Amino acid sequence: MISIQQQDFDSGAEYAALRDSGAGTGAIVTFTGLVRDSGDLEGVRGLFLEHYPGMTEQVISQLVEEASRRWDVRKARVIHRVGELLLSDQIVFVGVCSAHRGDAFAACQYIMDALKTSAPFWKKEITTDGEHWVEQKSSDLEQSRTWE
Amino acid sequence: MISIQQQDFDSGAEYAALRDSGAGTGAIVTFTGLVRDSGDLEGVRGLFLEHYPGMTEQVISQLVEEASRRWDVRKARVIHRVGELLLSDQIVFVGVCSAHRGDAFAACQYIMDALKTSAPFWKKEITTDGEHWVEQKSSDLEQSRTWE
Amino acid sequence: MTESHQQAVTVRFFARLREELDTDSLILPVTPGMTAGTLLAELATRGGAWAQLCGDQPVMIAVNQAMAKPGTVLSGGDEVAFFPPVTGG
Amino acid sequence: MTESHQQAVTVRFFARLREELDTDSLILPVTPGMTAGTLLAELATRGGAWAQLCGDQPVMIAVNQAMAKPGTVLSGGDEVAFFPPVTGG
Repeated sequence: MISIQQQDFDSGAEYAALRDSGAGTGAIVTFTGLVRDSGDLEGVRGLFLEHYPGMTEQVISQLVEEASRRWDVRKARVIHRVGELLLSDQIVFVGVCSAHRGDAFAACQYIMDALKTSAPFWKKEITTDGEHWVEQKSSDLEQSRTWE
Repeated sequence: MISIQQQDFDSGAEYAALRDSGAGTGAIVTFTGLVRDSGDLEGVRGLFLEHYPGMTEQVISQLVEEASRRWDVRKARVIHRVGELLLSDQIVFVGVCSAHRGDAFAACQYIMDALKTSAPFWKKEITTDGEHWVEQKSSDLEQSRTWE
Repeated sequence: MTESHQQAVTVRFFARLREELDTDSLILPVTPGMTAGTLLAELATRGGAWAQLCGDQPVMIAVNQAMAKPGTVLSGGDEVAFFPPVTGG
Repeated sequence: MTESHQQAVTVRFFARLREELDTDSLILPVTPGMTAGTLLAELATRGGAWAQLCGDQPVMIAVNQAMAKPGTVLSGGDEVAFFPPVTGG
Protein backbone atom coordinates (compact mmCIF):
# COMPACT_ATOMS: atom_id res chain seq x y z
CA MET A 1 0.00 0.00 0.00
CA ILE A 2 1.30 3.43 -0.95
CA SER A 3 0.27 6.77 0.60
CA ILE A 4 1.31 10.29 -0.30
CA GLN A 5 0.01 12.60 2.38
CA GLN A 6 0.53 15.87 4.22
CA GLN A 7 -0.24 14.48 7.67
CA ASP A 8 2.22 12.67 9.90
CA PHE A 9 2.15 8.87 10.28
CA ASP A 10 2.35 6.52 13.26
CA SER A 11 5.28 4.17 12.71
CA GLY A 12 4.10 1.91 15.55
CA ALA A 13 0.70 1.44 13.93
CA GLU A 14 2.34 0.86 10.54
CA TYR A 15 4.60 -1.79 12.07
CA ALA A 16 1.60 -3.49 13.70
CA ALA A 17 -0.21 -3.62 10.35
CA LEU A 18 2.88 -5.08 8.63
CA ARG A 19 3.25 -7.71 11.32
CA ASP A 20 -0.28 -8.92 10.61
CA SER A 21 0.91 -10.45 7.34
CA GLY A 22 0.54 -14.19 7.96
CA ALA A 23 2.54 -17.01 9.52
CA GLY A 24 5.17 -17.03 6.74
CA THR A 25 6.68 -13.73 7.83
CA GLY A 26 9.95 -14.12 9.73
CA ALA A 27 11.47 -10.68 9.22
CA ILE A 28 10.22 -7.10 9.14
CA VAL A 29 12.53 -4.24 8.15
CA THR A 30 11.40 -0.64 8.37
CA PHE A 31 13.11 2.54 7.24
CA THR A 32 12.04 5.98 8.43
CA GLY A 33 13.55 9.18 7.08
CA LEU A 34 13.53 12.32 9.23
CA VAL A 35 14.13 15.95 8.30
CA ARG A 36 17.67 16.90 9.26
CA ASP A 37 19.94 19.80 8.49
CA SER A 38 21.59 18.67 5.24
CA GLY A 39 24.64 20.76 6.03
CA ASP A 40 24.38 22.54 2.64
CA LEU A 41 22.91 25.67 4.18
CA GLU A 42 23.04 27.43 7.53
CA GLY A 43 19.98 27.82 9.70
CA VAL A 44 17.63 25.29 8.14
CA ARG A 45 14.19 25.49 9.79
CA GLY A 46 12.39 22.94 7.69
CA LEU A 47 11.47 21.68 4.24
CA PHE A 48 8.75 22.10 1.66
CA LEU A 49 8.09 18.97 -0.39
CA GLU A 50 6.45 19.12 -3.80
CA HIS A 51 5.42 16.05 -5.82
CA TYR A 52 3.81 15.03 -9.11
CA PRO A 53 0.43 13.62 -8.07
CA GLY A 54 -0.46 10.42 -9.88
CA MET A 55 3.03 9.76 -11.26
CA THR A 56 4.48 9.47 -7.75
CA GLU A 57 2.13 6.67 -6.74
CA GLN A 58 2.71 4.91 -10.07
CA VAL A 59 6.52 5.04 -9.80
CA ILE A 60 6.56 3.80 -6.20
CA SER A 61 4.13 1.02 -7.01
CA GLN A 62 6.47 -0.11 -9.82
CA LEU A 63 9.44 -0.05 -7.39
CA VAL A 64 7.51 -2.26 -4.96
CA GLU A 65 6.62 -4.64 -7.81
CA GLU A 66 10.26 -4.79 -8.92
CA ALA A 67 11.34 -5.50 -5.33
CA SER A 68 8.75 -8.29 -5.14
CA ARG A 69 10.16 -9.84 -8.31
CA ARG A 70 13.72 -9.79 -6.93
CA TRP A 71 13.07 -10.86 -3.33
CA ASP A 72 10.49 -12.60 -1.14
CA VAL A 73 8.15 -9.74 -0.18
CA ARG A 74 5.02 -10.70 1.77
CA LYS A 75 3.80 -7.18 2.37
CA ALA A 76 5.18 -3.71 1.72
CA ARG A 77 4.13 -0.27 2.86
CA VAL A 78 5.38 3.11 1.65
CA ILE A 79 4.31 6.49 3.05
CA HIS A 80 5.78 9.76 1.81
CA ARG A 81 4.79 13.13 3.17
CA VAL A 82 4.50 16.33 1.13
CA GLY A 83 4.03 19.99 2.05
CA GLU A 84 5.78 21.80 4.88
CA LEU A 85 7.89 19.79 7.35
CA LEU A 86 10.01 20.88 10.29
CA LEU A 87 13.38 19.60 11.53
CA SER A 88 13.07 16.08 13.01
CA ASP A 89 9.68 15.50 11.34
CA GLN A 90 9.12 12.14 9.69
CA ILE A 91 9.30 12.36 5.87
CA VAL A 92 9.16 8.81 4.58
CA PHE A 93 8.40 5.28 5.77
CA VAL A 94 9.24 2.05 3.96
CA GLY A 95 8.34 -1.26 5.61
CA VAL A 96 8.82 -4.75 4.20
CA CYS A 97 7.77 -8.19 5.51
CA SER A 98 9.54 -11.28 4.26
CA ALA A 99 10.18 -14.89 5.18
CA HIS A 100 13.92 -14.14 5.47
CA ARG A 101 15.89 -11.22 6.87
CA GLY A 102 18.22 -10.86 3.87
CA ASP A 103 15.22 -10.36 1.58
CA ALA A 104 13.56 -7.91 3.96
CA PHE A 105 16.72 -5.76 4.24
CA ALA A 106 17.43 -5.83 0.50
CA ALA A 107 13.86 -5.08 -0.60
CA CYS A 108 13.48 -2.22 1.91
CA GLN A 109 16.80 -0.64 0.95
CA TYR A 110 16.16 -1.12 -2.78
CA ILE A 111 12.76 0.61 -2.59
CA MET A 112 14.23 3.49 -0.59
CA ASP A 113 17.32 3.93 -2.82
CA ALA A 114 15.26 3.79 -6.01
CA LEU A 115 12.62 6.15 -4.61
CA LYS A 116 15.37 8.72 -3.98
CA THR A 117 16.32 8.85 -7.67
CA SER A 118 13.12 8.03 -9.53
CA ALA A 119 10.04 9.13 -7.55
CA PRO A 120 9.00 12.69 -8.47
CA PHE A 121 9.47 14.56 -5.19
CA TRP A 122 11.35 17.81 -4.81
CA LYS A 123 12.62 19.33 -1.59
CA LYS A 124 12.99 23.01 -0.87
CA GLU A 125 14.96 23.93 2.24
CA ILE A 126 13.46 26.73 4.29
CA THR A 127 16.19 28.62 6.15
CA THR A 128 16.22 31.73 8.27
CA ASP A 129 17.55 33.52 5.14
CA GLY A 130 15.00 32.27 2.62
CA GLU A 131 14.21 29.23 0.50
CA HIS A 132 16.41 27.06 -1.70
CA TRP A 133 15.66 24.02 -3.89
CA VAL A 134 17.78 21.03 -2.86
CA GLU A 135 20.04 19.62 -5.62
CA GLN A 136 20.21 15.88 -6.28
CA LYS A 137 23.18 14.20 -4.64
CA SER A 138 25.46 12.16 -6.85
CA SER A 139 25.77 9.68 -3.94
CA ASP A 140 22.04 8.93 -4.29
CA LEU A 141 22.43 8.20 -8.00
CA GLU A 142 25.40 5.91 -7.33
CA GLN A 143 23.57 4.11 -4.53
CA SER A 144 20.64 3.49 -6.85
CA ARG A 145 22.90 2.21 -9.64
CA THR A 146 24.34 -0.48 -7.37
CA TRP A 147 21.01 -2.31 -7.75
CA GLU A 148 21.05 -2.39 -11.56
CA MET B 1 20.96 -0.34 25.08
CA ILE B 2 20.71 -4.13 25.13
CA SER B 3 17.99 -6.23 26.76
CA ILE B 4 17.66 -9.99 27.06
CA GLN B 5 14.20 -10.74 28.37
CA GLN B 6 11.37 -13.26 28.47
CA GLN B 7 8.58 -10.71 28.02
CA ASP B 8 7.41 -9.32 24.71
CA PHE B 9 8.43 -5.85 23.51
CA ASP B 10 6.53 -2.94 21.95
CA SER B 11 8.20 -2.09 18.64
CA GLY B 12 6.27 1.17 18.40
CA ALA B 13 7.58 2.35 21.78
CA GLU B 14 11.11 1.25 20.84
CA TYR B 15 10.89 3.23 17.61
CA ALA B 16 9.66 6.31 19.49
CA ALA B 17 12.64 6.06 21.88
CA LEU B 18 15.08 5.71 18.97
CA ARG B 19 13.57 8.71 17.21
CA ASP B 20 14.30 10.83 20.27
CA SER B 21 18.03 10.77 19.45
CA GLY B 22 18.77 14.36 18.50
CA ALA B 23 18.52 16.59 15.43
CA GLY B 24 21.40 14.84 13.62
CA THR B 25 19.34 11.70 12.97
CA GLY B 26 18.08 11.45 9.41
CA ALA B 27 17.47 7.72 9.16
CA ILE B 28 16.11 4.99 11.42
CA VAL B 29 16.21 1.34 10.37
CA THR B 30 14.58 -1.36 12.45
CA PHE B 31 14.66 -5.12 12.09
CA THR B 32 12.21 -7.41 13.86
CA GLY B 33 12.46 -11.19 13.74
CA LEU B 34 9.33 -13.29 14.22
CA VAL B 35 8.95 -17.00 14.98
CA ARG B 36 8.08 -18.82 11.78
CA ASP B 37 7.96 -22.45 10.74
CA SER B 38 11.57 -23.03 9.59
CA GLY B 39 10.37 -25.72 7.22
CA ASP B 40 12.84 -28.22 8.73
CA LEU B 41 10.15 -30.00 10.71
CA GLU B 42 6.43 -30.60 10.40
CA GLY B 43 3.95 -29.18 12.87
CA VAL B 44 6.06 -26.58 14.64
CA ARG B 45 4.10 -25.01 17.49
CA GLY B 46 6.80 -22.73 18.86
CA LEU B 47 10.35 -22.33 20.11
CA PHE B 48 12.32 -22.50 23.31
CA LEU B 49 15.28 -20.12 23.42
CA GLU B 50 18.22 -20.70 25.75
CA HIS B 51 21.09 -18.24 26.22
CA TYR B 52 24.35 -17.77 28.13
CA PRO B 53 23.55 -14.98 30.62
CA GLY B 54 26.31 -12.39 30.85
CA MET B 55 28.16 -13.47 27.73
CA THR B 56 25.16 -12.68 25.51
CA GLU B 57 25.00 -9.03 26.62
CA GLN B 58 28.79 -8.70 26.28
CA VAL B 59 28.87 -10.12 22.74
CA ILE B 60 25.99 -7.95 21.53
CA SER B 61 27.50 -4.87 23.10
CA GLN B 62 30.75 -5.56 21.21
CA LEU B 63 28.80 -5.95 17.96
CA VAL B 64 27.14 -2.57 18.53
CA GLU B 65 30.55 -1.01 19.26
CA GLU B 66 32.01 -2.54 16.11
CA ALA B 67 29.05 -1.21 14.07
CA SER B 68 29.61 2.25 15.59
CA ARG B 69 33.26 2.14 14.50
CA ARG B 70 32.34 1.23 10.94
CA TRP B 71 29.32 3.49 10.41
CA ASP B 72 27.66 6.61 11.78
CA VAL B 73 25.48 5.23 14.60
CA ARG B 74 23.71 7.82 16.79
CA LYS B 75 21.75 5.33 18.84
CA ALA B 76 21.24 1.57 18.76
CA ARG B 77 18.81 -0.74 20.52
CA VAL B 78 18.84 -4.53 20.67
CA ILE B 79 16.22 -6.69 22.38
CA HIS B 80 16.34 -10.50 22.28
CA ARG B 81 13.75 -12.69 23.92
CA VAL B 82 14.46 -16.02 25.61
CA GLY B 83 12.24 -18.80 26.94
CA GLU B 84 9.15 -20.19 25.26
CA LEU B 85 7.80 -18.42 22.17
CA LEU B 86 4.89 -19.27 19.89
CA LEU B 87 4.56 -18.97 16.10
CA SER B 88 4.41 -15.30 14.98
CA ASP B 89 5.82 -14.08 18.32
CA GLN B 90 8.51 -11.40 18.16
CA ILE B 91 12.00 -12.83 18.91
CA VAL B 92 14.46 -10.03 18.25
CA PHE B 93 14.54 -6.29 17.62
CA VAL B 94 17.49 -4.29 16.26
CA GLY B 95 17.06 -0.55 15.71
CA VAL B 96 19.69 1.93 14.52
CA CYS B 97 19.60 5.74 14.16
CA SER B 98 22.06 7.43 11.85
CA ALA B 99 22.59 10.68 9.97
CA HIS B 100 22.44 8.75 6.66
CA ARG B 101 20.30 5.91 5.42
CA GLY B 102 23.17 3.84 4.04
CA ASP B 103 24.81 3.77 7.47
CA ALA B 104 21.53 2.93 9.22
CA PHE B 105 20.83 -0.01 6.89
CA ALA B 106 24.40 -1.34 7.04
CA ALA B 107 24.76 -1.05 10.82
CA CYS B 108 21.37 -2.67 11.49
CA GLN B 109 22.03 -5.56 9.11
CA TYR B 110 25.58 -6.03 10.38
CA ILE B 111 24.43 -6.28 14.01
CA MET B 112 21.70 -8.74 13.07
CA ASP B 113 23.91 -10.92 10.83
CA ALA B 114 26.71 -11.02 13.41
CA LEU B 115 24.29 -11.72 16.26
CA LYS B 116 23.07 -14.79 14.34
CA THR B 117 26.53 -16.37 14.32
CA SER B 118 28.20 -15.06 17.47
CA ALA B 119 25.67 -14.32 20.21
CA PRO B 120 25.14 -17.37 22.45
CA PHE B 121 21.47 -18.18 21.87
CA TRP B 122 20.13 -21.62 21.01
CA LYS B 123 16.72 -22.44 19.57
CA LYS B 124 14.76 -25.59 20.20
CA GLU B 125 11.75 -26.19 17.98
CA ILE B 126 8.69 -27.50 19.77
CA THR B 127 6.58 -29.59 17.40
CA THR B 128 3.47 -31.70 17.84
CA ASP B 129 5.87 -34.72 17.86
CA GLY B 130 8.41 -33.43 20.39
CA GLU B 131 11.40 -31.12 20.65
CA HIS B 132 14.44 -30.66 18.47
CA TRP B 133 17.48 -28.36 18.70
CA VAL B 134 17.82 -26.19 15.60
CA GLU B 135 21.10 -26.59 13.69
CA GLN B 136 23.09 -23.55 12.54
CA LYS B 137 22.47 -22.65 8.91
CA SER B 138 25.49 -22.32 6.65
CA SER B 139 23.72 -19.38 4.98
CA ASP B 140 23.94 -17.48 8.28
CA LEU B 141 27.68 -18.12 8.52
CA GLU B 142 28.17 -16.95 4.93
CA GLN B 143 26.06 -13.84 5.45
CA SER B 144 28.13 -12.95 8.50
CA ARG B 145 31.42 -13.49 6.65
CA THR B 146 30.43 -10.93 3.99
CA TRP B 147 31.10 -8.25 6.63
CA GLU B 148 34.66 -9.36 7.41
CA MET C 1 -6.62 28.28 -34.35
CA THR C 2 -8.23 25.62 -32.17
CA GLU C 3 -6.33 22.37 -31.63
CA SER C 4 -8.43 19.25 -31.13
CA HIS C 5 -7.48 17.14 -28.08
CA GLN C 6 -5.99 14.55 -30.43
CA GLN C 7 -3.40 17.01 -31.79
CA ALA C 8 -2.32 18.63 -28.54
CA VAL C 9 -0.22 17.65 -25.53
CA THR C 10 -0.41 18.95 -21.98
CA VAL C 11 3.01 20.11 -20.75
CA ARG C 12 3.61 20.33 -17.00
CA PHE C 13 6.48 21.83 -15.00
CA PHE C 14 7.49 21.09 -11.42
CA ALA C 15 9.61 22.47 -8.58
CA ARG C 16 12.37 24.95 -9.55
CA LEU C 17 11.33 24.89 -13.25
CA ARG C 18 7.70 25.63 -12.40
CA GLU C 19 8.81 28.58 -10.27
CA GLU C 20 11.40 30.00 -12.65
CA LEU C 21 9.15 29.65 -15.73
CA ASP C 22 6.23 30.89 -13.66
CA THR C 23 4.17 28.21 -15.40
CA ASP C 24 2.32 25.15 -14.07
CA SER C 25 1.16 23.79 -17.39
CA LEU C 26 0.63 24.57 -21.08
CA ILE C 27 -1.42 23.03 -23.86
CA LEU C 28 0.69 22.86 -27.03
CA PRO C 29 0.10 21.49 -30.54
CA VAL C 30 1.98 18.33 -31.44
CA THR C 31 3.11 17.41 -34.96
CA PRO C 32 3.45 13.80 -36.17
CA GLY C 33 6.73 12.21 -35.03
CA MET C 34 7.51 15.04 -32.61
CA THR C 35 9.68 13.90 -29.69
CA ALA C 36 9.86 15.15 -26.10
CA GLY C 37 13.35 16.50 -26.87
CA THR C 38 12.10 18.50 -29.89
CA LEU C 39 9.33 19.99 -27.74
CA LEU C 40 11.89 20.90 -25.07
CA ALA C 41 14.13 22.60 -27.67
CA GLU C 42 11.14 24.53 -29.05
CA LEU C 43 10.27 25.78 -25.57
CA ALA C 44 13.89 26.81 -24.96
CA THR C 45 13.72 29.16 -27.99
CA ARG C 46 11.24 31.31 -26.03
CA GLY C 47 14.36 32.78 -24.36
CA GLY C 48 14.69 34.24 -20.87
CA ALA C 49 14.13 31.62 -18.16
CA TRP C 50 12.98 29.18 -20.87
CA ALA C 51 16.51 28.97 -22.31
CA GLN C 52 17.56 26.85 -19.29
CA LEU C 53 15.46 23.96 -20.69
CA CYS C 54 18.40 23.30 -23.01
CA GLY C 55 21.06 24.68 -20.66
CA ASP C 56 23.69 23.15 -18.40
CA GLN C 57 21.33 21.83 -15.76
CA PRO C 58 19.75 18.45 -16.47
CA VAL C 59 16.01 18.40 -17.20
CA MET C 60 14.11 15.19 -16.55
CA ILE C 61 11.23 14.14 -18.78
CA ALA C 62 8.07 12.14 -18.06
CA VAL C 63 5.47 11.15 -20.65
CA ASN C 64 2.10 10.02 -19.37
CA GLN C 65 3.51 9.93 -15.84
CA ALA C 66 6.35 7.53 -16.65
CA MET C 67 10.03 8.51 -16.93
CA ALA C 68 10.90 9.10 -20.60
CA LYS C 69 13.85 10.08 -22.81
CA PRO C 70 14.32 12.98 -25.23
CA GLY C 71 13.71 10.51 -28.06
CA THR C 72 10.25 9.48 -26.85
CA VAL C 73 7.72 10.22 -29.62
CA LEU C 74 4.65 12.19 -28.53
CA SER C 75 1.03 11.63 -29.55
CA GLY C 76 -2.03 13.84 -29.22
CA GLY C 77 -3.49 13.65 -25.70
CA ASP C 78 -0.14 12.85 -24.04
CA GLU C 79 0.85 14.47 -20.75
CA VAL C 80 4.50 15.58 -20.92
CA ALA C 81 6.31 16.82 -17.82
CA PHE C 82 9.67 18.56 -17.43
CA PHE C 83 11.35 18.82 -14.03
CA PRO C 84 14.73 18.96 -12.21
CA PRO C 85 16.34 15.75 -10.89
CA VAL C 86 14.20 14.44 -8.03
CA THR C 87 15.18 14.91 -4.37
CA GLY C 88 12.60 13.05 -2.27
CA GLY C 89 12.94 10.59 0.57
CA MET D 1 41.89 -33.57 47.18
CA THR D 2 40.76 -29.94 47.41
CA GLU D 3 41.65 -27.54 44.61
CA SER D 4 42.06 -23.89 45.53
CA HIS D 5 40.10 -21.41 43.36
CA GLN D 6 43.37 -20.33 41.70
CA GLN D 7 43.98 -23.83 40.32
CA ALA D 8 40.46 -24.61 39.10
CA VAL D 9 38.24 -23.60 36.21
CA THR D 10 34.47 -23.60 36.00
CA VAL D 11 33.23 -25.48 32.93
CA ARG D 12 29.75 -24.76 31.63
CA PHE D 13 27.64 -26.50 28.98
CA PHE D 14 24.70 -25.13 27.03
CA ALA D 15 21.79 -26.26 24.88
CA ARG D 16 22.07 -29.71 23.25
CA LEU D 17 25.41 -30.41 25.01
CA ARG D 18 23.98 -29.50 28.43
CA GLU D 19 21.07 -31.88 27.81
CA GLU D 20 23.03 -34.78 26.36
CA LEU D 21 25.79 -34.60 29.00
CA ASP D 22 23.12 -34.03 31.64
CA THR D 23 25.49 -31.43 33.12
CA ASP D 24 25.16 -27.68 33.64
CA SER D 25 28.59 -27.06 35.04
CA LEU D 26 31.70 -28.66 36.54
CA ILE D 27 34.63 -27.41 38.58
CA LEU D 28 37.86 -28.97 37.24
CA PRO D 29 41.54 -28.63 38.14
CA VAL D 30 43.70 -26.75 35.66
CA THR D 31 47.37 -27.43 35.08
CA PRO D 32 49.83 -24.72 33.94
CA GLY D 33 49.69 -24.15 30.16
CA MET D 34 46.51 -26.18 29.76
CA THR D 35 44.41 -25.08 26.77
CA ALA D 36 40.65 -25.15 26.22
CA GLY D 37 41.28 -27.82 23.56
CA THR D 38 43.20 -30.06 25.99
CA LEU D 39 40.40 -29.73 28.53
CA LEU D 40 37.86 -30.65 25.84
CA ALA D 41 39.90 -33.73 24.86
CA GLU D 42 40.18 -34.79 28.51
CA LEU D 43 36.42 -34.53 28.95
CA ALA D 44 35.85 -36.56 25.76
CA THR D 45 37.79 -39.51 27.27
CA ARG D 46 34.97 -39.93 29.79
CA GLY D 47 33.19 -41.85 27.00
CA GLY D 48 29.46 -42.18 26.36
CA ALA D 49 27.82 -38.86 25.51
CA TRP D 50 31.10 -37.11 26.43
CA ALA D 51 32.86 -38.60 23.39
CA GLN D 52 30.93 -36.20 21.12
CA LEU D 53 33.06 -33.32 22.50
CA CYS D 54 35.74 -34.49 20.08
CA GLY D 55 33.35 -35.95 17.53
CA ASP D 56 32.06 -34.86 14.12
CA GLN D 57 29.82 -32.06 15.34
CA PRO D 58 31.54 -28.71 15.95
CA VAL D 59 31.87 -27.57 19.57
CA MET D 60 32.23 -23.85 20.22
CA ILE D 61 34.38 -22.54 23.06
CA ALA D 62 34.11 -19.44 25.23
CA VAL D 63 36.61 -18.42 27.89
CA ASN D 64 35.48 -15.80 30.41
CA GLN D 65 32.38 -15.18 28.31
CA ALA D 66 34.27 -14.32 25.13
CA MET D 67 34.57 -16.60 22.08
CA ALA D 68 37.84 -18.54 22.24
CA LYS D 69 39.84 -21.11 20.27
CA PRO D 70 41.09 -24.59 21.21
CA GLY D 71 44.55 -23.04 21.65
CA THR D 72 43.44 -20.53 24.30
CA VAL D 73 45.48 -21.11 27.48
CA LEU D 74 43.45 -21.43 30.69
CA SER D 75 44.21 -19.92 34.11
CA GLY D 76 42.83 -20.70 37.54
CA GLY D 77 39.49 -18.94 38.05
CA ASP D 78 38.56 -18.93 34.34
CA GLU D 79 35.05 -19.73 33.20
CA VAL D 80 35.17 -22.06 30.20
CA ALA D 81 32.03 -22.86 28.22
CA PHE D 82 31.38 -25.48 25.54
CA PHE D 83 28.31 -25.30 23.34
CA PRO D 84 26.92 -26.09 19.87
CA PRO D 85 27.01 -23.43 17.11
CA VAL D 86 24.61 -20.67 18.08
CA THR D 87 21.16 -20.31 16.50
CA GLY D 88 19.62 -17.12 17.86
CA GLY D 89 17.87 -14.20 16.19
